[in-house]
Amino acid sequence: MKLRNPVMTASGTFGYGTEYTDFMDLGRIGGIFVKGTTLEPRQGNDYPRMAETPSGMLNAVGLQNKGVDYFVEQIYPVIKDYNTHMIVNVSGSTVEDYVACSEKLVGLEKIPAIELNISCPNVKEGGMAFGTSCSSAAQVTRAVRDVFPGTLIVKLTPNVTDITEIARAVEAEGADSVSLVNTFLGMAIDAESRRPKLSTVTGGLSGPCIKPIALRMVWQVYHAVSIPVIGMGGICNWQDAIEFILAGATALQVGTCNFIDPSTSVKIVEGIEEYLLRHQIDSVTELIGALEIP
Amino acid sequence: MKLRNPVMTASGTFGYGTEYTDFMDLGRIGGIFVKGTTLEPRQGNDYPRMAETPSGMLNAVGLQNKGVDYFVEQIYPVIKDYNTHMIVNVSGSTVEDYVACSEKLVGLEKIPAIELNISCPNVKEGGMAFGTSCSSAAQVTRAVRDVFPGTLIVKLTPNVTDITEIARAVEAEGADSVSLVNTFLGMAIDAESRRPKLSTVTGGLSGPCIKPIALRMVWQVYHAVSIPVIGMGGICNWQDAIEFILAGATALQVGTCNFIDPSTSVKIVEGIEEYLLRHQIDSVTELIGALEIP
Amino acid sequence: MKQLDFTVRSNEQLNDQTHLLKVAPWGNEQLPEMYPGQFVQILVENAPHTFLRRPISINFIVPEKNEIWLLVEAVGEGTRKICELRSGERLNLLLPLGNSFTIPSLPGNYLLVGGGVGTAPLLFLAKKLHESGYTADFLLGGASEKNILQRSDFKKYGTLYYTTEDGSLGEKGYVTHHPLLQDKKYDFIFTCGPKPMMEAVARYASERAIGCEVSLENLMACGFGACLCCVEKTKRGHICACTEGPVLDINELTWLD
Amino acid sequence: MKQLDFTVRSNEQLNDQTHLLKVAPWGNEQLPEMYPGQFVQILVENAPHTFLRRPISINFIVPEKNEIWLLVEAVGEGTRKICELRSGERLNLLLPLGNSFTIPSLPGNYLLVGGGVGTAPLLFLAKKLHESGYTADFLLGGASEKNILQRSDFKKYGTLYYTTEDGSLGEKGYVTHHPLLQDKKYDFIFTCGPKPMMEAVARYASERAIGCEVSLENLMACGFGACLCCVEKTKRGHICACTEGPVLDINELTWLD
Ligand SMILES: Cc1cc2nc3c(=O)[nH]c(=O)nc-3n(C[C@H](O)[C@H](O)[C@H](O)COP(=O)(O)OP(=O)(O)OC[C@H]3O[C@@H](n4cnc5c(N)ncnc54)[C@H](O)[C@@H]3O)c2cc1C
Ligand SMILES: Cc1cc2nc3c(=O)[nH]c(=O)nc-3n(C[C@H](O)[C@H](O)[C@H](O)COP(=O)(O)OP(=O)(O)OC[C@H]3O[C@@H](n4cnc5c(N)ncnc54)[C@H](O)[C@@H]3O)c2cc1C
Ligand SMILES: Cc1cc2nc3c(=O)[nH]c(=O)nc-3n(C[C@H](O)[C@H](O)[C@H](O)COP(=O)(O)O)c2cc1C
Ligand SMILES: Cc1cc2nc3c(=O)[nH]c(=O)nc-3n(C[C@H](O)[C@H](O)[C@H](O)COP(=O)(O)O)c2cc1C
Ligand code: FES
Ligand code: FES
Repeated sequence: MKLRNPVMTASGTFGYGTEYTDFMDLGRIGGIFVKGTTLEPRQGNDYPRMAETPSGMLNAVGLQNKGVDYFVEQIYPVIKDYNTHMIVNVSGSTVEDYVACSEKLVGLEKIPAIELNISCPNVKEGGMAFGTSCSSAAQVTRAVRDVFPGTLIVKLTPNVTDITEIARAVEAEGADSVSLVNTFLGMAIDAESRRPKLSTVTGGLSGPCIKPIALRMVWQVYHAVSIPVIGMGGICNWQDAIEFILAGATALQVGTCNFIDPSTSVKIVEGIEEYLLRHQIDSVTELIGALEIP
Repeated sequence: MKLRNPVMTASGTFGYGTEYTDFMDLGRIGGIFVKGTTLEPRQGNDYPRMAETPSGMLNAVGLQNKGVDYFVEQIYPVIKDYNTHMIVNVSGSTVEDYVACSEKLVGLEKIPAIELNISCPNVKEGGMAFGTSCSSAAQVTRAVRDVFPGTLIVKLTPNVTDITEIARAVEAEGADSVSLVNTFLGMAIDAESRRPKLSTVTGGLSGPCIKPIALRMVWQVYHAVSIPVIGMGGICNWQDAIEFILAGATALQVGTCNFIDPSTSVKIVEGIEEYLLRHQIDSVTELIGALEIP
Repeated sequence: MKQLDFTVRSNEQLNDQTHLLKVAPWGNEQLPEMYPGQFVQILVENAPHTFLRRPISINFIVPEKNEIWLLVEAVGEGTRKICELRSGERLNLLLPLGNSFTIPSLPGNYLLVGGGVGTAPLLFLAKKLHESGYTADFLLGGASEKNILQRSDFKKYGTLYYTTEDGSLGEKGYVTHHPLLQDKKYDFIFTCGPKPMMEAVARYASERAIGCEVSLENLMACGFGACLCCVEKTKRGHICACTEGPVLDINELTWLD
Repeated sequence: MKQLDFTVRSNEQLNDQTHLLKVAPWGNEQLPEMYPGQFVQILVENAPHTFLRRPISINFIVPEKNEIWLLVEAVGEGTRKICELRSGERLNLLLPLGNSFTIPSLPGNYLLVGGGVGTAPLLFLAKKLHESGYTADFLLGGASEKNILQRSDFKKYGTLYYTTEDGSLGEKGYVTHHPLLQDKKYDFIFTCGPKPMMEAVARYASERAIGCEVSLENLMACGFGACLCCVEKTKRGHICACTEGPVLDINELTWLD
């Protein structure tokens, strides 16, 4: 999979791209990671699903989606003509779910890659559990690798002691790339009502607040694996993007900040171009992992 | 150890209390966790040691301190007369370090408790490594428990997959209380100079940005252990304090926010008092873990 | 939908907490077509604790002046900062967002019930109904007289009735206690305000088989269908309050179940 | 040290980026005793990206008016917000922080070397030296004439010399190239400005065995000795720039090693 540029948008924050066409030109960015897709349709969690936090937000969407069949039949025909890469984020509760869902995406010409979400903190039955142990992460990666011939990206959870371990485990089982980070498991309480702010009590933390931790993890994983690393976590502007690239990211995903400025991703593309010009750097690839440690 | 009120100040953010006497009345708060103290003096890490981040900061102080002997001889005589509890935060690189350092604090009448820092992300030789595995956390707790008769608080790192596991492990070895969280391992880069902002590349993230994750961990640990939980992570005002108490904290520590408003802790004491009055609650203990899940 | 910078033409304080801002596109771009019930997402600047945009209804449109009105009650930092904007200052909006109230296709007895700042989208609706040649009654409720806003504006488009909790204007009590609701038979009700009020109105309408649309104020992250945070549980499952709402027919809601 | 609210009495723009704020305690409390070289920590409000306070030198004191001057260059969000403060607005300060320049005990030839906004603490020092009956020379450098600030204020306390990088005022080049440094023999030098400038001045002083104090601008989190973030590596180990500095004797520094 070759990208026009390293700036993509993160799953669950960019719908199917359709939601953003009024605000920006999808053709300006490297790719779109569409909503978390599961084998069966999911209603998601109850309202309230969102709480604002210092420089970030918690969400508890819980993978609401109409299922992979609906995606293939109804959504794919619309989005396949978008002038950018469309990557499907695949979630599940069992290895069989992941495999069955991924299989249905095989052969969709305009879906060059899938992203295995083994890191969703918002569904009880699985998701994150796969991403917190090397063996289960390896197992699901292997199983999907066996059925999906396209580019296989595995999305890692930051809620672990040593993320490099998990990254190495999925690399060993044939992942073509790892993307990180998914959200951090967090919680918010309303002091006055003494109740949780989310219907699910806990939810996933995203936004600039997590950037320093995400950046550290990208840097660690970059040094631990030889497959490309896709970095994300609080990226809001070109400076953030350059920082992730310097830490070792080959490409990026913009998530929560799309909500605040829906054209964030295009502005980052432009900002990186200007940065390269200003610093007389031919290609952004020269910056990957180029952090200078004095 | 009985506290006047649940509001205390976090190690490394409140010096020896002395730094704050101009700004507030130390007698108004429940206790002071003094600077990380080690067996031998430590110069700490090189400058720069600090980077501002969205709603937080990274630090890489690296346990700069003059060693436990200096503490006992020079500092204790000054602070022992403060009208609040003084708790020493003990750090080390080996189990022997922790034990030797803790032993020197035995019998200091005005030091009712120590806090074992098995969670400092800023020193290579140990600290956090102890806090990321159950067995080493258990081992150091047991060793110190055997020599320190006073209240033993073990301070946990959030940089783990399952913090309840570590909490249970140290509880089993005789910890009287757990405090959490220490800082998250993070990183900051200057996009223009392409260099890390900290001399140590990575550092510890603190402040309101981490509050949602810290709150979740306190809630989880509260449900996992039966010893009191001391909560911290981004507490800046009475609302934050009440949230931690509702999540299960018996007491609190105010850290980074002391830098912004050095009288934060006293304002929180007052805010909690008003909250109790307004809600007609007799004692703050009624609120511990009293989160209502609908 | 567009992302556009606006300039504040005026900011008038209507009561302790509520301001009326009149804004127009910064570069004098033509305003997009907008319908009553739709809203904007405001980027709040200089507000350290306000990370996301804030949704605010389109209160009124003055097409001749290319102007939008926003009626904002300061309840937290975000809305307070919006209320502090001065004439000439800039603000960035996404607009227009959401669906809209259904303008009836036939004349009839229409009632608009608003509580507090929930009257915001109803003024624009009142005007549209009036332009469509319909007469409507407006039943506006609030804690006290000073909370019943824009009365002279509403007056242009129909007959006003009031309730206040302290009795300082109109009937004392809640909107659903107003005798009007017993005396007159309405064909359709539109309502916006605090949830308990809308529930009471929905119950009233439902019991009498009167058609009724409510305007939801669910918490929103994006406001344009991307995050799925603002969902309302309806008879056909979760729907996004920001795209399939904020206006919903009460027959879709599960509130009364 | 105190935490006090201040009111902005005036805010004068001195050049594109630099403002002079004159502030006095909000409640007219008596100002604490302050010395040249000390600084304040400003709480910056309405600034989403400014989490910590910002350290700013005490530029000048007018005891009769119970007034402090702050000379602030807008380099990022925090200082920009400070520069945008209007007369009558409130700001919260911790003060006075840090040690101070050493006022000599005997008359002599004293030189104050400042670069850019680094002249800020030197004006207060100039006044104190003058009050102590000493005459001093001031060598002020900057990119261009407009960057050499408060010249008429300095003039009251001694003789001024300038260098500018573009030659628009005084000698062209850096302060250390000024002929004064070759022509005159000084007994002590005080300096504040960009680090490369201070290093050059320190080297000059050190080579000639002239006593010299520099004022550091290390990054600070607390500003009052609690966090240990602001350390400077000195011959006697790490010291806190906020309590044992910001003023240091060059013999303590490891810069020239
Ligand atoms: C479609 C829509 C249209 C709206 N139209 C208007 C309008 O025209 N005028 C107006 O003044 N307000 C309107 N609101 C409500 C407004 O968006 C909230 O009051 C605002 O977001 C609060 O932000 P804040 O930063 O001031 O308060 P915060 O500090 O975020 O919150 C203050 C308090 O308000 C509560 N709150 C926050 N957001 C909402 C919400 N969306 N619904 C209910 N309670 C909330 C919080 O729980 C908290 O208790 C509308 C909301 C929606 C969803
Ligand atoms: C003791 C002391 C006294 C000072 N006195 C003055 C003064 O009188 N007038 C004045 O204008 N400034 C003074 N400064 C510098 C001032 O504190 C910084 O410019 C300010 O903190 C920058 O904040 P910001 O939010 O505007 O910029 P940021 O957005 O935080 O940073 C903008 C740029 O400035 C750099 N920067 C930030 N802080 C510092 C610092 N402390 N030193 C060097 N570079 C920094 C950043 O790395 C970045 O490149 C002083 C600093 C110290 C430590
Ligand atoms: C509302 C919301 C929904 C999300 N849904 C998904 C999802 O379905 N699948 C997934 O892998 N990640 C999901 N994420 C995580 C993001 O893709 C991203 O990993 C995370 O938000 C961190 O990036 P950010 O800080 O830039 O948002 C979601 C995030 C948010 C905020
Ligand atoms: C500058 C700084 C120094 C710290 N030093 C120590 C330390 O020596 N020992 C320790 O256990 N924790 C140390 N901490 C961690 C704090 O005690 C606290 O656990 C953490 O900052 C989270 O709380 P907060 O978000 O309220 O700051 C330090 C934190 C900061 C910001
Ligand atoms: S607010 Fe994001 S989908 Fe409605
Ligand atoms: S800035 Fe905190 S010790 Fe100096």
